Amino acid sequence: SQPEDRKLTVFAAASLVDAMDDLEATFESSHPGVDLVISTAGSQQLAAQIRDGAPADVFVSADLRQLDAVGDQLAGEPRVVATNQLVIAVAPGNPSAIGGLSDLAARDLVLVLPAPDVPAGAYARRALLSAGVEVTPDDLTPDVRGALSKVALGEADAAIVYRTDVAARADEVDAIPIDAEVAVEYHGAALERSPHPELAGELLDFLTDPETGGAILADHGFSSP
Amino acid sequence: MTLETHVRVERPDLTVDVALSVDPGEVVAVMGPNGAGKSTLLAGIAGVGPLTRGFVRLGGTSLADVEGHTDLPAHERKIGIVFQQHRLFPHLSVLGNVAFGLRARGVSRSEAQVAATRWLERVGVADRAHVRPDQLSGGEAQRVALARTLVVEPEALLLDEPFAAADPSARSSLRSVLSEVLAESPRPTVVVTQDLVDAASLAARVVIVERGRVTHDSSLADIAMHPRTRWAAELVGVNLLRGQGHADVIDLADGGRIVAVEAPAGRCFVAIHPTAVALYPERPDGTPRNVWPLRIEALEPLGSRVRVALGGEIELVAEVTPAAITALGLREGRQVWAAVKATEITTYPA
Amino acid sequence: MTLETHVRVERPDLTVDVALSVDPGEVVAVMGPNGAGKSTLLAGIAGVGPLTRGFVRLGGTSLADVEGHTDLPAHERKIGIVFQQHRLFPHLSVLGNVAFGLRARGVSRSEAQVAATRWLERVGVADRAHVRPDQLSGGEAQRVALARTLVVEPEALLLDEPFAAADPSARSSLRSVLSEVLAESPRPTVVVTQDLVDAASLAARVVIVERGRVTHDSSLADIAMHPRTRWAAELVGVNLLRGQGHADVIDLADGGRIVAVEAPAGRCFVAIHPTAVALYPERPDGTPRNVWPLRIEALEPLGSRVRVALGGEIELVAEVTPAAITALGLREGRQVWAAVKATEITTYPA
Amino acid sequence: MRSRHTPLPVTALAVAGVVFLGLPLLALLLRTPWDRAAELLGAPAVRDALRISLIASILAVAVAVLLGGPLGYVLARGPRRLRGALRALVLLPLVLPPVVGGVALLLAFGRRGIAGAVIADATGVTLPFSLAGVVMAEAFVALPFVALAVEAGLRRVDPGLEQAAATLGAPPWTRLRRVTLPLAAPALGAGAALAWARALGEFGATITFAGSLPGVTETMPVAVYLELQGDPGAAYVLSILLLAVSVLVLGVTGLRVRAGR
Amino acid sequence: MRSRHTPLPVTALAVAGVVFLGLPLLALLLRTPWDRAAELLGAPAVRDALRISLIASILAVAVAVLLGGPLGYVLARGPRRLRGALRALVLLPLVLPPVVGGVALLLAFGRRGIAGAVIADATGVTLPFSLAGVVMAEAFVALPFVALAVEAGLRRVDPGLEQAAATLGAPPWTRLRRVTLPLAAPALGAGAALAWARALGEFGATITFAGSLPGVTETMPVAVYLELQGDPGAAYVLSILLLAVSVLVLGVTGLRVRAGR
Ligand SMILES: Nc1ncnc2c1ncn2[C@@H]1O[C@H](COP(=O)(O)OP(=O)(O)OP(=O)(O)O)[C@@H](O)[C@H]1O
Ligand SMILES: Nc1ncnc2c1ncn2[C@@H]1O[C@H](COP(=O)(O)OP(=O)(O)OP(=O)(O)O)[C@@H](O)[C@H]1O
Ligand SMILES: [Mg+2]
Ligand SMILES: [Mg+2]
Repeated sequence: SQPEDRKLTVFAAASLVDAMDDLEATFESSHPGVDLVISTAGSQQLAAQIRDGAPADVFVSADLRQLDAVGDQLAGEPRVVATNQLVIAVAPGNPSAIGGLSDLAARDLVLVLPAPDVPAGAYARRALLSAGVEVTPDDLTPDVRGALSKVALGEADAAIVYRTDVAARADEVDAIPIDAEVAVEYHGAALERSPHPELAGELLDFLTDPETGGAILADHGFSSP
Repeated sequence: MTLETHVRVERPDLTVDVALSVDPGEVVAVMGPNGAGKSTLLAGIAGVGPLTRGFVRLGGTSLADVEGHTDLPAHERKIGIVFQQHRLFPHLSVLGNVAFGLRARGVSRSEAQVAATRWLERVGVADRAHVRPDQLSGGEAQRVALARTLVVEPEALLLDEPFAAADPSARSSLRSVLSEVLAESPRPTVVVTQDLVDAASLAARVVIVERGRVTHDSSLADIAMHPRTRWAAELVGVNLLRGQGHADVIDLADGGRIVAVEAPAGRCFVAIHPTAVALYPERPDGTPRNVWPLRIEALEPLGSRVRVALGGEIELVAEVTPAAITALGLREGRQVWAAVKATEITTYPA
Repeated sequence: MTLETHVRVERPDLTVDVALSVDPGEVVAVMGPNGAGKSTLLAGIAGVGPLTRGFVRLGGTSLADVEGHTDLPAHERKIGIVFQQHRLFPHLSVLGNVAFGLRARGVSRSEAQVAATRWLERVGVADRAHVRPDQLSGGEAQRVALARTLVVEPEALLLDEPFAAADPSARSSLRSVLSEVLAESPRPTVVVTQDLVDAASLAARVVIVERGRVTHDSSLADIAMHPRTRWAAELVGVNLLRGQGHADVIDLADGGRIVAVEAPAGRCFVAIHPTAVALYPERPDGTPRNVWPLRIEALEPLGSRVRVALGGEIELVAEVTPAAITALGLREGRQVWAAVKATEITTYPA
Repeated sequence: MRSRHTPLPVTALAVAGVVFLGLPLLALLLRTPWDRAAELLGAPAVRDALRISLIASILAVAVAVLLGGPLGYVLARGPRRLRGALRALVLLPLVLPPVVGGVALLLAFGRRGIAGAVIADATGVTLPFSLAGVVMAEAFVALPFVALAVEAGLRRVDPGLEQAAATLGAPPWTRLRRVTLPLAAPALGAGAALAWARALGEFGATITFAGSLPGVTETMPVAVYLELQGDPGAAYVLSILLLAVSVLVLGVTGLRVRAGR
Repeated sequence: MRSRHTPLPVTALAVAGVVFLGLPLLALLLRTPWDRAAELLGAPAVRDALRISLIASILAVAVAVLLGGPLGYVLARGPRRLRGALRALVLLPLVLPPVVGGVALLLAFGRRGIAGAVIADATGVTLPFSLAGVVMAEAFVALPFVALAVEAGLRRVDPGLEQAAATLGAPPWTRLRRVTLPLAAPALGAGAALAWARALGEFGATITFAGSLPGVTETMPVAVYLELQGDPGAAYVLSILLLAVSVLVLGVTGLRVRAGR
């Protein structure tokens, strides 16, 4: 096949879905003849698919564990392509007047956290621990967006989620920044099976370039590494 | 409690239109060809079939009246019906089937079972009380259906060929049971039957329905004397001919003529009882004024007699003794002379 | 093709054990009380019911043999059966029902429909060809079931009360159809029936099954002369008594004695034809040696005669003319004298 | 029953079906770390999840039968012109992705939902984050199975038998209880079994509407999902436990149902 | 049909059922951004997802009927001693959390699965991440509905009618096609409808086994899931589209099935 007709399949963690749409357009316009196909799902599901030979060229995971799970199929070391921040999501206008993690300990507050088994949950727990706050969550959602959705629908008063999640639904929730510094990192790597290793590399460069991909990620609330 | 009803059901192929009034304790036998509308009539009365027009009144109370927009549901009509296809509940035991109506009325389980058992005994299937209906023979199922309806003591009874599957001996004992029941508590009763003996022994009045209309409504004896349709004549085993009367002679519609003692002027029926048809190997010389050479089409035993179907110039059925069959050497296909005395011929206007 | 079979079915309440051999073209009528095992017998032969022991052979080929471990499935037996409950396919039209067997044999749709229509005409329900079975009357359904079985021209025919729902007129024309069919292609045929006229007109041989066993297997005339069970005697309308014979006197089991011309020594049957029972308002003086004062229990018309059930010292049925009823003023409950001549009494060993 | 041979194509396809379902089960069993099974199953968290799953799914089936049964009746017997709309409504939980179903439940019965707000104001009770919420979410997804099974079952009941019951004096309600429902029992049983299995395996609507707090609202499927993130072997063990429990329960009740007929 | 009044308790409970299902639908409709509906539904990605969903679910039902129907037959009529194991197998996809189902499918039919590896070596064909994979995943979850419905349907068929067919010379296969299946049709139809709806709404097993490649394996529920992350309004629109399509399809086929009876 001609070099113009190259197809590059990116397996990306679900939380990247909106950013990926924009990244796709920009990358394709700067790489004529390249068709970027974005497949998004939970990092664990993507890892399982890759283990089973899914036709992926690049894997961007929210969870380093899942990258490790397919470590033998990666071409080169994983790179940090973006970082994210934990925030407290509250209803617009912050009616419960939450100022930080310490306010989450209030008894009558309906608090939702991501389950500790998923990366966001692990990060949240670490943040609470380092802030020395003890909370009694009303729900531990198996996925971050579920936690956010409960705040957006008014069911919960507060949830710890990624900043990028809040950015996507800015009209429904407000974000209260968390002081505790916890590094939430998205790692990306090319896969050995990729027929276009150099193009995969170009994409990873693109993602980490603060001028191009990085700028788009920043638009969606991510930070550059 | 009199049952008064007029059932009119309009179907694409058939309109059933029957008016009937049955006194308490009276039994009316409804007979008629297959597909005449007998079951349709009963369903209309009981409230489980369509009613295009008409009414049902029981003891003066209106149960249904299409014009008056009354239409009591079946469970409030207190009319018992034994369906032609039994319709036993397949998920209940025989006992459960018979106890069903009482249980539905709130009678306690044990009381209902006692009553049900008594009725099963009366109809002679008490030994099958604990099996499911699909393990019953045809005749047993029919008896259970009868018991199931009788046990609730309905205010009127509709029975659709209730003895059709009963063996001859059971048939006569079931007839007795029914007569007893009706004697115990008189109620209007309609029995559809294809059996002349049933009709004769149960009902003083026979209604014959043909193509949805009543063609006869009188005693069986009267119908036997003056049948007005081919089907009725065949039923009572009488030869029915149709013709044009002048003084004592009738010109038959199918050709041929008959001499009677007297005949109505104009279109009339001629009824000849099979026992009045005498058979001779040779042309008889005596008094009979009606003599035809005919061919024996079929021989059929009936009780202690034999029916001989004759064909040729006219169609006749004769009834003779088995002895005569042997003596005259009668057999199918043989040519014989049939003679009927003028005095034995009944004529009446059509 | 002869049908030879021995069907033994063991059920908790009843063991059916019947051996039967039917010649090609022969019609055997099977009669018997409800629940005697008639339908069970037919199902065993056709391969749609249990067979504890026994065999079925048709034209020398073994279709089933419990001991020999043969058990041809029903669809390979080529035995046609008309079920007592019709069993029409509810999802097919009447035409579809009748065409079913031919279609299953690979006959083209149009050919099958032509043949089916011809058979529907023969049994007289061609006008209902396009309705579903649930829109048929009882008699119509039965005729469709008959047509459905006949159309496939099975090598043996089993008919389970095939005319039970037919009206009297239809009944005799269906009998003719059946006779024609059997004349066209002779095959062993078994007809279960509760109707003496059916049995007499269709079958030269009658097998009576009671409680699973054959009690009679001969001509109807013979059974009428020498019934051996109460049920058979009632069927043929003969008075059957049981007793102990000494020269010309029989001591009845139920008390009383009867004088005949001669009697077998020891346990014997006494058969008295109802026409041989003469009734008198007063004690007759003439020759009859057997005279009893009895009570009239019931009166039942039968054809051109009337049956009079008598009770008292012994139980008897008499058959008299309607004229005699009027002349003697006979009615239920009246006391009469019944007399039977010794020469009219048949006796035979039990 | 004689003359009931299974036709050959049926047998062949059934074998293919067994392979299709059996291979994944076999693969799962082969991958299951049996040596850790005892330890995993003994964990209090697992026992909690199993208990919540069983209680909630049984209550959910009860609700589904209570509300879905009558809906099935109306679908089969009710006014013809209502049927279209009713059928659409009944299909809703079936085709709606479960998470969306959960969102819809929150919009209706949540603290701020159109009915939930009224209830909360009046009684102070909120359904989410409680066992009642789990039951509600599971009943929501299970209801269609009951309704559609009841509809199919009722369509097969011979109206002649109901008429016979009516002529014996049985009013509609008695007829329903003593004739119609018993005759529709096999279909009803199948529907309830499907509904129960579906409720037991429910995941998306439950986590969205009721949450998944261990010991309160966390059901087995949620536990399995979470284990899958880090410890797939444990997830397999729990899955097989779920399967075993459901086979056991359905086997026992199925036997009871069949014996009672 | 006369004397078919709906008993009062049935009506009351049916109304409660309508409220239970109707309020969430109503709430969802109220929250749906109708002004954006046209734009969203016009998007090529949505049309792709809808097309894939329809094609895959229809093929999946075909597979489920083909394999599940015979399994249902064997459950109802087959050797008694096989039934327990068979029933457990049939319940598997129903109670297994769908994601685990997807994993099990990968373990069996994936490139390195116990059967998949053999197939891949022999033919070079791999099932996951293709439309065939979607069909397989959906067929896997839909199969129990068909099998259990067929079982219930067959149990209600009067064996007397099958016997009658046999005496008319119909061999088992003809009997099955011309008598048994038509008589079981209502149950079968209900089963196929449930199976189709389930296949259409399938998510967990599909995304795990077949992936979510836009234009290839991304089905509507997957699209809804992904939209739910950032744009719930869009997810509601897509959900309602899914509901509308399924009501339409089931309405049309349902009418056909009923008219044909
Ligand atoms: N549900 C129905 N829909 C349409 N036509 C019907 C229906 N039921 C019966 N019929 C037709 O109406 C006519 C009358 O049927 P009905 O059952 O009343 O006859 P019947 O007099 O009882 O006959 P039989 O002596 O055979 O029982 C028949 O021609 C029958 O085919
Ligand atoms: N499937 C069955 N299981 C158990 N018992 C049965 C079954 N079918 C019939 N029976 C019983 O076996 C006996 C014989 O039944 P069968 O149907 O052969 O009688 P039949 O002679 O045909 O009677 P009928 O004249 O009433 O039709 C009956 O007592 C019946 O109750
Ligand atoms: Mg009738
Ligand atoms: Mg019988």
